[in-house]
Amino acid sequence: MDYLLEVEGLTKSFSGVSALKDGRFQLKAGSVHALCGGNGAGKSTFLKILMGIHKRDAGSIRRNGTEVDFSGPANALASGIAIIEQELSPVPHMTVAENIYLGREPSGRFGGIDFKTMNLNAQKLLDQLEFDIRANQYMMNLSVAQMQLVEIAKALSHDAEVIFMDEPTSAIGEKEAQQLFKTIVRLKAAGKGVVYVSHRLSEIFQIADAYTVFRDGSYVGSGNLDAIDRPSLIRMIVGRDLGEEYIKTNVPTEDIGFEVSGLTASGKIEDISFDAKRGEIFGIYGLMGSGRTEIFNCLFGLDKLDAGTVRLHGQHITVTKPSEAMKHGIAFVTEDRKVTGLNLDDSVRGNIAMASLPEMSPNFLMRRREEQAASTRMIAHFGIKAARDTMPVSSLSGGNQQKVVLGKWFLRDPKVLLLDEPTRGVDVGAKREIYRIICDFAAAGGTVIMISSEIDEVLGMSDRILVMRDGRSTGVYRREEANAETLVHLST
Amino acid sequence: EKKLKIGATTYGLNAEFMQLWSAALKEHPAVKSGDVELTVFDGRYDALVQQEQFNTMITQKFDAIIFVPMDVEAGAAAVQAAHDAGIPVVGSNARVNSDLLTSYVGSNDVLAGEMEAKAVLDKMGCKGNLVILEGPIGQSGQIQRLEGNQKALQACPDVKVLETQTANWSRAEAQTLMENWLTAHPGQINGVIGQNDEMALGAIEAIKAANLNVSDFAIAGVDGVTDAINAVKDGLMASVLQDGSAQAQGALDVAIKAVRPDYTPVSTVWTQYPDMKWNDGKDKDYLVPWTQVTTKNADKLLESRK
Amino acid sequence: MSLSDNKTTNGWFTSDSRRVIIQEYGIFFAFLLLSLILSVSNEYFLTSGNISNILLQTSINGVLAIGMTFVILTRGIDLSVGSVVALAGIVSGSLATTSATAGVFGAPYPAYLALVVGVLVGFACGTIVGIIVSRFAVPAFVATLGMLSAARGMTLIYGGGKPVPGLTPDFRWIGTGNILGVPMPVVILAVVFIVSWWVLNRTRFGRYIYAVGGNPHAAKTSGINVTRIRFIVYTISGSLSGLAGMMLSARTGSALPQAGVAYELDAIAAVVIGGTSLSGGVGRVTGTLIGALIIGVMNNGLDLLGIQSYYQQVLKGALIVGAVMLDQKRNHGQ
Amino acid sequence: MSLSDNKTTNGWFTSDSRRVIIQEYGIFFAFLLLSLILSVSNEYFLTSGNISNILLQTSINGVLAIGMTFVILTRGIDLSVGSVVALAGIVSGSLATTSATAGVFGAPYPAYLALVVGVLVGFACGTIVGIIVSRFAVPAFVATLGMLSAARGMTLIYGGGKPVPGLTPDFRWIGTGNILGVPMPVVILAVVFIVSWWVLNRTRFGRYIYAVGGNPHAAKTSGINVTRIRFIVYTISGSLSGLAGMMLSARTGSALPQAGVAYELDAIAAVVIGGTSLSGGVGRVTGTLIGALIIGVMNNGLDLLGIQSYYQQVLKGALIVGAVMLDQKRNHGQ
Ligand SMILES: Nc1ncnc2c1ncn2[C@@H]1O[C@H](COP(=O)(O)OP(=O)(O)OP(=O)(O)O)[C@@H](O)[C@H]1O
Ligand SMILES: Nc1ncnc2c1ncn2[C@@H]1O[C@H](COP(=O)(O)OP(=O)(O)OP(=O)(O)O)[C@@H](O)[C@H]1O
Ligand SMILES: [Mg+2]
Ligand SMILES: [Mg+2]
Repeated sequence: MDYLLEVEGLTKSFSGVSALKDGRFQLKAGSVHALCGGNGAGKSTFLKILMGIHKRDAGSIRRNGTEVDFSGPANALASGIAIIEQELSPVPHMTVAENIYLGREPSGRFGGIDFKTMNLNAQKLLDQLEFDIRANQYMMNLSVAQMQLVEIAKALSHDAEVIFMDEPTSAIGEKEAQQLFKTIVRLKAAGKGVVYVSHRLSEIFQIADAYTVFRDGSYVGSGNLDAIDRPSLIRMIVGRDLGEEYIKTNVPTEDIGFEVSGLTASGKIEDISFDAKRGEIFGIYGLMGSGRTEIFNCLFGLDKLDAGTVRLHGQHITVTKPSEAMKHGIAFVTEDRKVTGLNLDDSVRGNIAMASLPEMSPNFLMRRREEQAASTRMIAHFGIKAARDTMPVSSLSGGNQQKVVLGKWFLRDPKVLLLDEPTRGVDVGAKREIYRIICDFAAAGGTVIMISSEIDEVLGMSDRILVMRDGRSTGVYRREEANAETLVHLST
Repeated sequence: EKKLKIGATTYGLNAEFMQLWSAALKEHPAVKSGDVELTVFDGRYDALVQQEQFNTMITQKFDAIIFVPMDVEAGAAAVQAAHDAGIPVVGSNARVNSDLLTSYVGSNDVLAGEMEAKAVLDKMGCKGNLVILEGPIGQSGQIQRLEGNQKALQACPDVKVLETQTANWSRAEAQTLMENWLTAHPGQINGVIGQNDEMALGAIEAIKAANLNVSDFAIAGVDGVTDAINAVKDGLMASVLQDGSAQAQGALDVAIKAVRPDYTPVSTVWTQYPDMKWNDGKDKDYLVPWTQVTTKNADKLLESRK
Repeated sequence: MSLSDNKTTNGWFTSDSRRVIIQEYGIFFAFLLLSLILSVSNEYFLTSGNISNILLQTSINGVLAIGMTFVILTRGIDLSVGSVVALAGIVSGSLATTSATAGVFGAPYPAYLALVVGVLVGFACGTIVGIIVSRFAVPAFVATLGMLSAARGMTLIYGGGKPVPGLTPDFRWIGTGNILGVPMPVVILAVVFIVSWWVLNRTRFGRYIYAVGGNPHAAKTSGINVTRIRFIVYTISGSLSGLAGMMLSARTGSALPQAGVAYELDAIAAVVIGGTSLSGGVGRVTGTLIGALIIGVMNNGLDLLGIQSYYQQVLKGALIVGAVMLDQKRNHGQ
Repeated sequence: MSLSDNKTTNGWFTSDSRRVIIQEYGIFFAFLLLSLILSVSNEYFLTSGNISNILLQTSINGVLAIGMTFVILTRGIDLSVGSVVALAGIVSGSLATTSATAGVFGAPYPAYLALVVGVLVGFACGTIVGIIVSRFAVPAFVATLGMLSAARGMTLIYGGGKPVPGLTPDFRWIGTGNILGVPMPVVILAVVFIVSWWVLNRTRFGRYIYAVGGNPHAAKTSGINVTRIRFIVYTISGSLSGLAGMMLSARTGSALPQAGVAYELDAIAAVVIGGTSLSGGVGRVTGTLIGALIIGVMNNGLDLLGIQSYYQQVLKGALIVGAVMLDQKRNHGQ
């Protein structure tokens, strides 16, 4: 039988560094195929080649049995393939509707665009997906999560036969993810093929039929998901056995590390109070747009707060800009690595050092050896996969970029860690490593405040959890008294 | 006898006047006959570029240099450098403030300024209001022609100068300026002194565009560019011809003489202007006379341009 | 360039669209304020004759700036407009002159022919630039700087450095004629503006320009031919420069080889004052028109007030910055 | 916004650092090729006298271009350099002249005093621009265009439009003197280059500049004072323009009010030819130096070959584009 897509021996290297050695895979109609692999395994590269974004070095691609060679995304689209890319790529100064229908605008009179129909269609699509976004909003005014939803809507609007989804849920909330899964089920029923990439294995087991695993750019194996269990899949992905997912080693002390009371930023958050103990991992959970990020922005001096006091180890502090927060020993791993986290033009090393420049150059001069040592240390600490640390951070895989952001802030040896979705796009193996590092940090007396949209993660890691709803706190709950249902309930 | 290598650096070749000047230089009999190997450099309206071209010529061991400086003062250093290298420098068309020049072959811009202003004032009957369109401030042409303008104006104390502004030798800029002046001084402007023809022509276009009668205005320019000669023919303006060809060819004669003591001039300049004496090429200043462009000589002048 | 100049200040992409919209009105407000001041200081400023002057004086820069808007919206820049103005002027002029020496064989040809050729000359320059930028990935600044130099050189070579006088009245009509009392250059500007507005805001091609400028990668993955869009904007700017070149020579009565020097700066200034970002993707052609008008009104007003040219230059600098600052201030204030 | 602000034309940020590196060598290769061609075509090209000429001719543009590199690396641009050259030249000249009419009271003052004042004048212009850009979020293009106009006006007002002749030999030494046979302007360029290279590559401040240009949001979040960095680069460019202005007047022997017109284009061209991206964050000051040398060699070589000015202009345009194209081609080829 003909497969929707059949790929063999796909190879790709970037300036001599091999990204993909042997990409192989077969996609059946009416199925959801999970593409699995650690960070930097070559999943995104594989999909980009199929989409015509990158040129392959070798290999064959057959679409419905015939060999194809797309010279650009336009060809791939024309042959019924659409993609949700891992890295968001909005056109910021255009509306949601324009982004969705970019390149396929409905024609109106005199060769113009029929904006009305376009907006109407877009709104219909968004409503149907139950995404709470207005079609005439400007893209730049959306949160990252909302942009991700628009990208999803855009790919679905193509009515393609094959849809690639590269970590579509890494930035969105539980509710929206479930919405997406419903749609995927519908697509499957309509005989389409979906290729699904995610590091959240529970999702894969929920929706996928088949899987293919890559490791270090090579095909490792494939099969049907009902024939494999979670530990075995993990073993295929990381190449070894992994133990328990969440192992807590920290014990909160009685010392209050960080205390916030009455934090208010008008229109965004109101009267948020909490305290986090030294040695504690304090989780914040909430739905998209509930104002979690805003808390951090205020604490870190990125946004003005209208009211509220902050205490660090009992001392009252005021923060009006990031450098002040940093002086107090606060570090902030932001949720959007591309916008606020990394300088994509710079090297891995430069990015790791970016927040520690004054420390690394007390006399204005950069201490190059120290910088190099620090970057080597962080690369080892987080297992960042990069050929050299002088290569641009933009050429790293998404998960590895995320680890660079973590490295940049851990390098500062902070007292308080603000983590906003710290494991976005990080693979199962590395996730465990990061959890361990966070726990060690807390165990050594640090204070951690962590935002996460992944319910398992919040529940697995936090000692206490603050739940946000519509910019307000609905209470702080101890780990023992919270579970998935209560969190969801409290947040909606 | 060895060929002479002579270089000329001009402040810039993009405008018509210097183009005529350099074309005449290439038409000099000594160049045509191959006695002189001539290179014309474009100073690109930058004094420093000219100085660098001097250095280039010194490096290449040119025998003599003809110099049309961008600036009165800044040219001096370049002349000094050539002098130090033992290369004679002949000035042409525009003044440079240096006594190391072998000679200067040009025209008296003060006189031109006076002549054109007089033409305007005569037509105005020594009364009324006028405006002056200046060249780029600080250039020798602008300074000297303004001096001449003012000299003539002294004879007519009743005439009021409403505006004096630079239009940078440019027709388009002058046109805009004049359009605005006609608005700001409705019915009051009787005369326009353009320090060159281009600007005077711009003023004429502005007057036409305002649906006014050009012949109601007294307008004059300097240089005798082709458009201006045509305008003189049509009775729209007055102009004085600056004979760039004579300046160029005369300068080359003097330059050759500075290298070859036994040289006698071969260009027709010296017979064309008997008032300008060759004097064995030893004079410091050779002033090519101005010619008032009139309806009578206009056709002849146009003919010579072909 | 200023990619983030105005976007960084507070975290995220804080409400940029609101900013864009206010920007447009903001600069309109600055324009009104400037006009108000001038009409109070000079009795002639608001006369119909002077308004016509301002519009006339804005027309050429306006046409160039509109072409420039297309280019800048795609993150490009076109430094060659001034030189193309001169080249198109000279070439078309040589077809439309009665002068026996300056014209090409058989001149004068009918005005429409000269006009078509002039636009084609601009189009050709734009084509060369467009190919270099879009196919060979040479930065637009370099490619158009090259064309700035080359087109000027070709102008001088073509005309031997001499102007082309004696343009036929038919040809000059586009500079000096009028339709229902509106001067032709103003009519041309209006038409160019309306068509451009429509193209940019209502057609697919226009939206693709914004998309290519806003996010070339997204544009490409949406199946848009980014290379082609990049190419086309330069041909538009080139053609409009050709048109502007003929408007200029038709106004001044002869085609001058040194015409249009430094016009690119004024054109870019109009675009940027009008709120279009040099980093592409954001901007409005309406803003550009207002930007060009601000420059025109400023030049006209300072002349009217009889301010000395030295002081004019200082004032002009201050006013340009002031207008944009006012605009930014209003944004921040809100 | 930077979400999508990939600076390459085809596809994503395909291997940017490699590109930067090759770009640097690539353009060096273009430079060598050009030099080779010229040394074959003209016997004088490789004489020590001519090499010294080239370096002299490159020195002023080189200094300006290095200052411009700082600005462009932060996504800015400085159009005012040419006017600041003139202003600093006139002001310092008026302190260092023996002319009774052109000098200020008490002139000539010692050369070092005039030099300090000249740099301070440039610094002051840079400060004004820097405040407008960094605090008031006015696009750099607009702010520096304003300064281009205003500084020129101030120059003319200060000197009454007249040049300042008769600069003292002490003062002229920075233009005409030499150290161990190396002309002073070349020494100055070398020092400015080495210091800048060191600042950009070895100091914290240099890192900040790249970070701010690469991603201002991330820079801000990392505790970098983006406003201050943006401010400082304009003062650097201004001060270096002041220095260049004095080098210019010291070389020509008098300070001219019309000095430096359009120098900004050459300076930006050197930067861009040298591989620095106008969208900031990427580039090397070594590239800028090579870019300036390419422009210098080209101007010198075409004059040496005695090529007619009009054809020179066409050739220059083609050569600039050619050099960069060669460079791009090599990148793509790999
Ligand atoms: N443009 C590029 N230039 C150089 N190397 C690249 C480039 N893009 C990807 N790579 C390299 O190719 C390898 C595979 O990357 P890819 O993005 O395909 O991984 P991935 O499986 O999608 O990982 P993740 O789960 O982290 O997204 C990585 O080692 C990465 O560094
Ligand atoms: N750039 C913006 N412009 C306007 N409103 C915004 C912007 N960013 C966030 N908001 C709004 O501010 C509120 C708080 O958003 P915030 O990003 O803090 O939420 P969050 O809980 O972190 O959600 P997310 O999962 O989207 O990060 C929401 O209502 C959101 O829509
Ligand atoms: Mg990936
Ligand atoms: Mg958030």
